[in-house]
Amino acid sequence: MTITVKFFASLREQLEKSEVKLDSVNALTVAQVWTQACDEVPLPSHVLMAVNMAYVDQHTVVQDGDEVAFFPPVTGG
Amino acid sequence: MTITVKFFASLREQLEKSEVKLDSVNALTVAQVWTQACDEVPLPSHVLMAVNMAYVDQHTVVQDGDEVAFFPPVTGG
Amino acid sequence: MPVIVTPDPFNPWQALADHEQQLNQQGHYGAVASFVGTMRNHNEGVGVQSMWLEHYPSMTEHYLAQLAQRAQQQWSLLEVLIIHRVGQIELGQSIVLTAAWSAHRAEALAACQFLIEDLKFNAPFWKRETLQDGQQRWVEKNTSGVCVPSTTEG
Amino acid sequence: MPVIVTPDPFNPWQALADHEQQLNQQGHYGAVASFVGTMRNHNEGVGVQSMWLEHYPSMTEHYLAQLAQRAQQQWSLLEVLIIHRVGQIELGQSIVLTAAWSAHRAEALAACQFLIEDLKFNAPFWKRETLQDGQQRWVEKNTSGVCVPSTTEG
Repeated sequence: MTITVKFFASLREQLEKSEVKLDSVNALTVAQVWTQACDEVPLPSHVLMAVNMAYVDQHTVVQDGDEVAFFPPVTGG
Repeated sequence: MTITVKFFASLREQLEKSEVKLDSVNALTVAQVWTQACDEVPLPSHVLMAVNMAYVDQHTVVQDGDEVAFFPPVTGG
Repeated sequence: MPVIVTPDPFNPWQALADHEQQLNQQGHYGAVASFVGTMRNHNEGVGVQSMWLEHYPSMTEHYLAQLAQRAQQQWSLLEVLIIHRVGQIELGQSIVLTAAWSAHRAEALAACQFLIEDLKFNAPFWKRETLQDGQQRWVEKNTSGVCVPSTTEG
Repeated sequence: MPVIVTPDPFNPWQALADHEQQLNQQGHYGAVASFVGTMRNHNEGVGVQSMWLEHYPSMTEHYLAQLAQRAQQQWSLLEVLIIHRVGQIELGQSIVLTAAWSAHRAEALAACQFLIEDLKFNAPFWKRETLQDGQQRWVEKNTSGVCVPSTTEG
């Protein structure tokens, strides 16, 4: 299955990547998507997560074709 | 001493007067100003009172030259 | 801290735009909260066609000026603006505008709400409505602006 | 219930005036509460010269549309408007506008505050400031908009 992984803002700059395409034969949680996309960097506690543009937590299981996003606390408005 | 008494809105219409000039030789409270200006009509409980354009209660004593106003609950905005 | 009581119709958005331009403090404030009250075609379940707004000349302006000062004392504000119509008011016309400018949003929001809430209960204005059948009635009192979300009512 | 995310500067008062004219519901609403967030020349004690606003295209719009719907479900509103800038923002420019139209003031005030507060903590936008010395920094988090009157602090 194929997962698109996106990073935004300071997280994008720290990781030096904005998007990763993952191929996996196993079912993955969002936390496992992070680990696989970020080469074993631990998931920071304050990071927010979304699957297909809706907020989720790290235990959510992703599906083939899903877009998973990681980003720092939001600061709009 | 001379006191100007003003009435506003529904109170002005009910009493059929907008302004009364009182002459008095005695010191008067606001409640007494009402009684004298309104020919013994009892002071309605919801009426608001001001002396020289500042809110007061009925026990406030008025001075020569004061402007005393009576009006119903306000409904602006 | 301008306070304007006027018999002339006013456009609240134009007034805000003009006032902000006059203020010329761009960059100093980060938040503007405003409230506009407008003449509705209904009140307490009855159709309304127009309204007469009576006030107490001098006391009204004096009260509003003090109100603006109290807001400035209570919160850190760059500016306060209050505009209120008097006289004959037609459907859809603006009745009142309250606005507050501040560095951060908490102050502007709290001050704007304070201004309209206090004004509603203390500033000497009185509304006389002309109903759709031509009858006239004085509005008896204002209701609270503290919100009960509609979802908790049902 | 328009939700607009735009890289172009916007005038919030013009946007409100235009939107109200389009809405064409004069007489149906009696209250409009609005909040405007503006680019300040200082933040957390440091001079700021400009700002870059990043967002998550599609998710941001989707989130704001849902937010507007939630406000409509919670309160009785005639209309909601949300405008948010993205990209390069200069001093004094408007960043965000939230507004709510309702029959009575309680709903408009509560909804407007809900919209800006929720947006600040949940809508995917991120600010990167360029300070007066040219350095850049990401804003780390938003602070609460719930007000502590300054008179109780001293």
